[in-house]
Amino acid sequence: MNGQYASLLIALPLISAFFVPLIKGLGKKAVKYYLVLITALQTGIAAWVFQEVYTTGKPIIVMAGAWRPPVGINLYIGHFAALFVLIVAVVSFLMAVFSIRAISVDPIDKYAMLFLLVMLGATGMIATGDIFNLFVFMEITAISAYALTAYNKTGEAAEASIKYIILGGIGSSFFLIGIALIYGSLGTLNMAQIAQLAGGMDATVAQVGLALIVFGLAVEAELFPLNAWAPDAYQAAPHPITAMFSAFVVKAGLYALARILYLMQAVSSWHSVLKLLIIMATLTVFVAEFAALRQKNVKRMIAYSSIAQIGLIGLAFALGTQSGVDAGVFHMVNHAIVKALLFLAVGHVAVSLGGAEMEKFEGLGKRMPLTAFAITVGAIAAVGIPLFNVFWSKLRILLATLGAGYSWAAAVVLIASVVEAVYYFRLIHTMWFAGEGERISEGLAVSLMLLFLAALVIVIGVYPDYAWSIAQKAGNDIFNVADYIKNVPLMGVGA
Amino acid sequence: MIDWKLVLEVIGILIYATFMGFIFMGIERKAMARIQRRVGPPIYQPIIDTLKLLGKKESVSHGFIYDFGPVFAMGASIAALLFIPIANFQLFSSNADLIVVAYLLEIPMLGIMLGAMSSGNPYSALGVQRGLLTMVAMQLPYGLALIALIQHWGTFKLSEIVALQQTQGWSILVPALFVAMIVFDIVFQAMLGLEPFDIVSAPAEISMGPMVEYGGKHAALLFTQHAIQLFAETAFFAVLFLGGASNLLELLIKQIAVLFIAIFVASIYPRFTIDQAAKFFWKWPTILGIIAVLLTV
Amino acid sequence: MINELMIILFAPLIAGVVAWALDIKGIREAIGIIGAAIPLAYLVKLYPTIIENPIDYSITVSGFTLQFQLNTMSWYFAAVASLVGLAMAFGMAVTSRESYDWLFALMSFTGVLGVFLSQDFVGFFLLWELMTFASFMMVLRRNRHESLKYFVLSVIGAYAMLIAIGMLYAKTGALDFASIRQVLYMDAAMGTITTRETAIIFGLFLTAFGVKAGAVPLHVWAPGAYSETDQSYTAFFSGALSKAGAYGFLLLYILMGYKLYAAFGTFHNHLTFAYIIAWIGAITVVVASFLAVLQEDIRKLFAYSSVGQVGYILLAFGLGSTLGFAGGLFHVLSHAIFKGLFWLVTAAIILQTGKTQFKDMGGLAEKMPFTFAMGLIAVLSLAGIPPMAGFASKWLIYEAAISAHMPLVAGAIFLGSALAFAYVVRFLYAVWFGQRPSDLEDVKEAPLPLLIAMALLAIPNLVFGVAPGLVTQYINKILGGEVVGGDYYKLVTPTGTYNALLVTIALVIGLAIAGLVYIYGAKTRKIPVTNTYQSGNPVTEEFNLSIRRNFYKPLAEALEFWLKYSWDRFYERVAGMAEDFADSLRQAFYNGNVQSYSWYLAIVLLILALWGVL
Amino acid sequence: MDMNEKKVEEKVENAQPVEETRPELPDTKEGRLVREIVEKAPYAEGSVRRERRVEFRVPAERIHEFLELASEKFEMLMQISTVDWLKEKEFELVYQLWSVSEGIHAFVRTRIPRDDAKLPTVMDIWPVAETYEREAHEFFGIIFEGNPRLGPFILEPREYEKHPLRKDFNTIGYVKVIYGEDFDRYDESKTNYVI
Amino acid sequence: MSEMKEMRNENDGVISYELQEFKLFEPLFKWARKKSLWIVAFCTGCGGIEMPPLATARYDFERFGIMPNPAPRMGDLFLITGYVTPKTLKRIIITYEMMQDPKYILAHGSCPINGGVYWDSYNVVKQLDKYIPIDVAIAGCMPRAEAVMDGIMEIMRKIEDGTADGWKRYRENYEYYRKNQDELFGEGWREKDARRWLAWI
Repeated sequence: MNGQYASLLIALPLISAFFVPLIKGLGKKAVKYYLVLITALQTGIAAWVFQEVYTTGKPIIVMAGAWRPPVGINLYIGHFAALFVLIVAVVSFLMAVFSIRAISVDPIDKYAMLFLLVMLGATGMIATGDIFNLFVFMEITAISAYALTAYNKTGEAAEASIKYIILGGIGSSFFLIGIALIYGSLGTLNMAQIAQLAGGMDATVAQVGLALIVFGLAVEAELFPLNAWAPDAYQAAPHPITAMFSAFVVKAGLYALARILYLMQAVSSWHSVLKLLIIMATLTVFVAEFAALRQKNVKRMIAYSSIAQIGLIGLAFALGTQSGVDAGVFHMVNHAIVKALLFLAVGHVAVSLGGAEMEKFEGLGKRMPLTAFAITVGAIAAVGIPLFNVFWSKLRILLATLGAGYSWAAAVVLIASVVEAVYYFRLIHTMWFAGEGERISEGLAVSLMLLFLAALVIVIGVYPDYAWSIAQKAGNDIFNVADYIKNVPLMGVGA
Repeated sequence: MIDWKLVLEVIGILIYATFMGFIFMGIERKAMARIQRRVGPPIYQPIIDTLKLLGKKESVSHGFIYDFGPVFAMGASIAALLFIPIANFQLFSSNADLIVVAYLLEIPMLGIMLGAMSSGNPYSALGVQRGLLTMVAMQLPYGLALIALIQHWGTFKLSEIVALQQTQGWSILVPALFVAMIVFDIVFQAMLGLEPFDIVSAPAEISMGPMVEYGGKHAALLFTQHAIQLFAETAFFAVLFLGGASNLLELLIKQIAVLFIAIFVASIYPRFTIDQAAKFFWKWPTILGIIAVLLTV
Repeated sequence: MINELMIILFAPLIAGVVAWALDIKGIREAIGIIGAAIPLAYLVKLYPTIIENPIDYSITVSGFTLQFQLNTMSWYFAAVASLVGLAMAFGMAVTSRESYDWLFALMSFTGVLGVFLSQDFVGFFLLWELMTFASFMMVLRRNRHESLKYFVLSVIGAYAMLIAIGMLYAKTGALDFASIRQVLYMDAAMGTITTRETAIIFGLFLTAFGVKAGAVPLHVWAPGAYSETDQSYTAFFSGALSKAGAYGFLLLYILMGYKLYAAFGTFHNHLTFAYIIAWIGAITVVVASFLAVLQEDIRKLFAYSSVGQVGYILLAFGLGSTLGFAGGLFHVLSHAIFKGLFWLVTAAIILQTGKTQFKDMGGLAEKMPFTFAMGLIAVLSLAGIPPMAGFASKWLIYEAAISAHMPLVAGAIFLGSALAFAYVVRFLYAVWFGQRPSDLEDVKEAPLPLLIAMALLAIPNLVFGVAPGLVTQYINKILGGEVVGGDYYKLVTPTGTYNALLVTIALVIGLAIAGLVYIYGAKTRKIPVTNTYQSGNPVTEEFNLSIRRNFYKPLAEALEFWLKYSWDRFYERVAGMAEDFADSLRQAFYNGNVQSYSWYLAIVLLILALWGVL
Repeated sequence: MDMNEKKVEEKVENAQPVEETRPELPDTKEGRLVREIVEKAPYAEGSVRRERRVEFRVPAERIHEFLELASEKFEMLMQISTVDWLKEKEFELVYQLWSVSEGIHAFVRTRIPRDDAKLPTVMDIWPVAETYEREAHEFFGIIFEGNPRLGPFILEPREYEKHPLRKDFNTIGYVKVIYGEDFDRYDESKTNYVI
Repeated sequence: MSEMKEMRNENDGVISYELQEFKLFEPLFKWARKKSLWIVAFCTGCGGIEMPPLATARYDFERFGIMPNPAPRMGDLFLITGYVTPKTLKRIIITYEMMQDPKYILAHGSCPINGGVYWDSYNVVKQLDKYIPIDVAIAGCMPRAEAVMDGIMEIMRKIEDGTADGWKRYRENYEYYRKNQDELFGEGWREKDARRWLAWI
């Protein structure tokens, strides 16, 4: 089982997506179970790849059609990519199991196909080593995301997806122009080679190219002014899809932003772009947290909180220091787990009690104790209380920010997290200490998943060393571009 | 182990102090009478009153704490007395200093309050309230005066203060400490419960304040306590500001001098209401106290 | 020997989790009490080794090395906290119905112990957050508004500390106390950290520790939080948790003392930064005591009173002289024991009568004699009556304040202690004496565990009162020099002496003499409350013979100019404004139409262009 | 046409009531006041006793209306005193009014039968009347309709039933019953007078 | 109800306990009682205005150790100055019973003796002696200050030779006094009166 099997990560979802119409003939139930099967397979492969990369310590390079990189497209599965492909696979598996119960709207085969495409796109974005290929996978993810947002066929869903399409479209088009500029001046699309030649580019062209790419990806990665589409999209999408959005779709965009940013280190105006990104990221955290303060709909509230946390990760990446990037990756991992847990639980409540308004949550502790416990663990972790996983990564990010000298940014983030604490603890109080209700039976599968994620949160919180070491390796993979170039076997090219 | 000389001294001083305390109360009434051009009672009248009260054939109690209050008050007064250097007898004053004595002089107030509260009479409750408010009001200037004194002499021990005053002249000669003495004198008026500040046991308004339910031997206890307290406070005043005394007679003269100042003030001024008293104490005496403190720092 | 620190630290947390998991009536209490007893037992066992050399222990968690050290000072604070914690456990065995309380009470116990023992900022911050979170959850159960007010204020404090830690980390590159102290000591001369930054760091630390200790502008959470939770837990809450704030101020001296001195210099021969702390303490004492006197609810009274007493400790630390530290440290112990005792007494009263307002209580002295005796000891100790521990510590603070030439601050102590006397006697009057309301006839004495808890805290009051030398000798070890001389019964400072034993003997003599005079008189007969002089009017049971509502109305009238302003209303307005701002921000930005969103994109492009990036 | 109207007006004008023969009122301030009031209230007879003192006599059923009229001039009600004419079996109530503006006392007298004496209350004009009416009720047993707090006021319940100030109340008999028979006047014959 | 009954009895029946007999210091206490009489400041009737002149410079009863004292518990001498109505008598009885034991009553004027000018009035007590024991009575329709001083001297003389035993008489034939009182006020008048006052408090 040498490295080549890693390409299965891309191939499997693609092929199975096309088989879905055939399975449809066997009945709706079969499609759902098929979806679960495929995601389980994908998790298996991802786990094997993760184990392979982290034991040998060397990244797996997959060349499409055995062409050497500058000509052919290559997949570069380093430490970060291995880790994140695994997270994408695991979260998709969990959501697939959840969607058996959560999805009742009829064209289930279309849902399954789009589900697989989203998973494919995210995996592809993370694994690819070629800039244009990155654009292609981003388009796949974006388009299937637009469709999935509108899947519920309600007026609100339609409106949300239109917003998402317009903004996403503008963003990706600027991203394409940026890539064209880079390709025009450097003649290559391969990331490693771009990193090599980035120094020699003409200053203004490099500046414009970098800015456009960053702007394009920022829309996907929900930084401040550009994330207006996010709250509606999160709220309107079906529950499993919202979890997938916050867990890895947006993060893939964020990873791409970071990867390209650090590739183009040699560009002269690099620092001013970083400063701009820091401002945008801090504002994201600030605006999103304050917007969530008086939310009536719990799902929208958690959406805002997830945007804020992603803004925090953006801030960590934009610091430009090794500790910042490591902290950002660690926070990505923790945030993925916590948000998956929260959206899963809220989705479960919405499904069984019909709706996610605050009134539904009154006395939840008496009606659905396990889900309430899961939401409580998730909320307390999200706020950053010690003995829970987000505390360690938030502490790291803040120390890195202060280390890098942006004490005003740290102050704004901390004020925002005070606000976050207020609305989360209001939620906890409404759940446990207000309202009455008798006990309702909760689905076994969902309860198991909730317990697994909550246990994961507490285990990382109490003993974070192992998770931190993985995050450090992944952060190192993004940060020092030198050994990235070294690993990719480049053919010599003129220009 | 017990050095009998100290025990004898203590007993002697206690008897002397109680007797002189009663005489001071007598002087107080006699002087006020003379000021009003009346003949006034004989000087030893308080002794007669206490004997009469002790001789009452029945006595009434509202529960254990009601009895414990006056006993505790008198005990505390006696304890306070033992720590003040009386003329040439040092008693226990070598191992307690100014702050300890100041607090010991305040405990009888708690004793009386305890007894008055448990009597369950609205007048005594009002008396307790007024007593506490007067104490709260007077504590700040009282503290400032003491602080000025301590800062000037640089020590807390009463015996050392007396020694320093013997050598460098009385405290009131120092201008800053003279201001402190004025503040202390105003506070002294309230501590003794004399006219301008006798809001605690305002006879006409709330019929003897806390002492309304006290009769017979409880009243006798309170009278002896007041006598000892009077002697202790005048001695305290003398020690602090008038340079202590080498023998009892000199101390007696100083005490009576202090007493007369208080009596003259008492027989002129009408009674304050309690919130006027609080506002007054936090205005003039406090300002004077702050001046005294700032001058000596 | 090494992992004893870990046992001390995490025994309560583990016991809490187990008690919460098991949740069986009898066993839960037993586990809780054992969990609370282990730290005290181990601390006593480790006492001899502590005297020679401190015990160290460090664990590495996710790249941070958390160092813990049990030296003389941390032993002292930990011992005080675990004594009050044990009393709390006994109390909670009776008053708490839920396993929820046990989990978070013992979690906050671990937090406090961790704060005292940790030697590096990450561990310090982690356990500080844990302590705040656990105590917050205790209050959240009963009252959302008060708990959120408490949590927001203490989280702001904690995050201020985090920023300060971050700035220090950025400047010194180290997180553990030893190296930070070393670097700051060296740095004082070179001055790489500008005075402006030192001021910011000092200000941030001041807010953090000020919130937890309840200094005046930040004391707003204390009355709500202390009164809205299970009362026997409040004994620990106000007895030990507020000491973490005081410990923080001590930390400031240890870590940055020299740097702050170099940065701010002196203000007529007082350390400027210490002068600020002393004045914060003084203001806290006066303001909190005035507010305590005017309260109508028994819990609110003791809440403001404990804020005031912690003000004493801050004041003592602020004096800057070693005598000031000695006074402050002694007051940490005495405040913990008498305030803990007060809260347990309140717990017993509320448990038995179910009432919390003064106006419905009264005449409980006969019904609950033991609790009354304990209450009386606590009253004597808090009011500072000589034979009690409260007086010894207050006496030391007086000595320190006046000999440190801070007269107005010493004046504040005088006023504060008089007010303490006033509100404590008010408590005695309203609850224990006077006419008993008809519905309190069948009140019985508090259950046994609560009585044990009270005894547990009352005995030290008496013992340390009569023999304060025990405590001062240990404090001399903490401060290194012979700060307070004298043997077990006598305290000798450069300017004054206080022989506790002799004062007690004198009081006993006095009581004996007075007792003799009392016995000589006519035999007393007990008469009912109604046989009282109401200027001749006949009195029956229905008459209201005691003044329990607004007992200090004249004082309120004298102070009504000051009472108009209240910090509480100010903070409520600020919170309201913040929420409205948040709402308007959301309406403004996420207004739902796509045109404005695309305009945002255009604006970002414009910025990119203007900024020369494009 | 207007002739008739003029005629009608003339008839109305000179249809004035003929001036009653009354002891002529002196042309002083008091006299003018009394004449003014008597014009408004023909049923009342006013007279001026002396300077600053005026009297009115009003039948019992018109008293309330008269007092309302008088209250414009006489702002204060000083007292309601009662006289018990046992022989004529009548109570005489005197409303003593005082006019602050004019500085004149007015004594308004009415007579009501003795046995079940009833009068409308004047509390609506002068609220202070409540106390005077209660006192009158307690001592004489006069019932004032509309006074909410009639009933035992100051006296002991035992004396209240007897309405002690009525002439037909036998004081000495009552005293003998209550304070015992041996109540004796000072008798010179007793030598050692032992209390 | 029984507890209530017993308390009421305790409240009314002041006489159920025995007294303390000081053998040793009796003569000293007798002298002290004589030389320090405290007047309970309870001026009933029209004689109250006669009291202040006694305290002023001309007559100054303070020379004899007499001091007005507002609280009955500490008072010894009870001055009944002028006519006594039943309502006042109730207050007098309650205050008298609150005073502690060697207590004396000085009745001013003729009204307490036989009703005086109000001999036929329905609400004046004719013979005060039937209800509370009077030690010394001063005749005159409001005796002048000299007469009052003389009365006080009389009381001091009676204390001297032990005949001022009003309080002893009240103790021995308490039933007689109690009967008269109940006859005048009606049985259980303390509760009825207290309840009447409750409305106002």
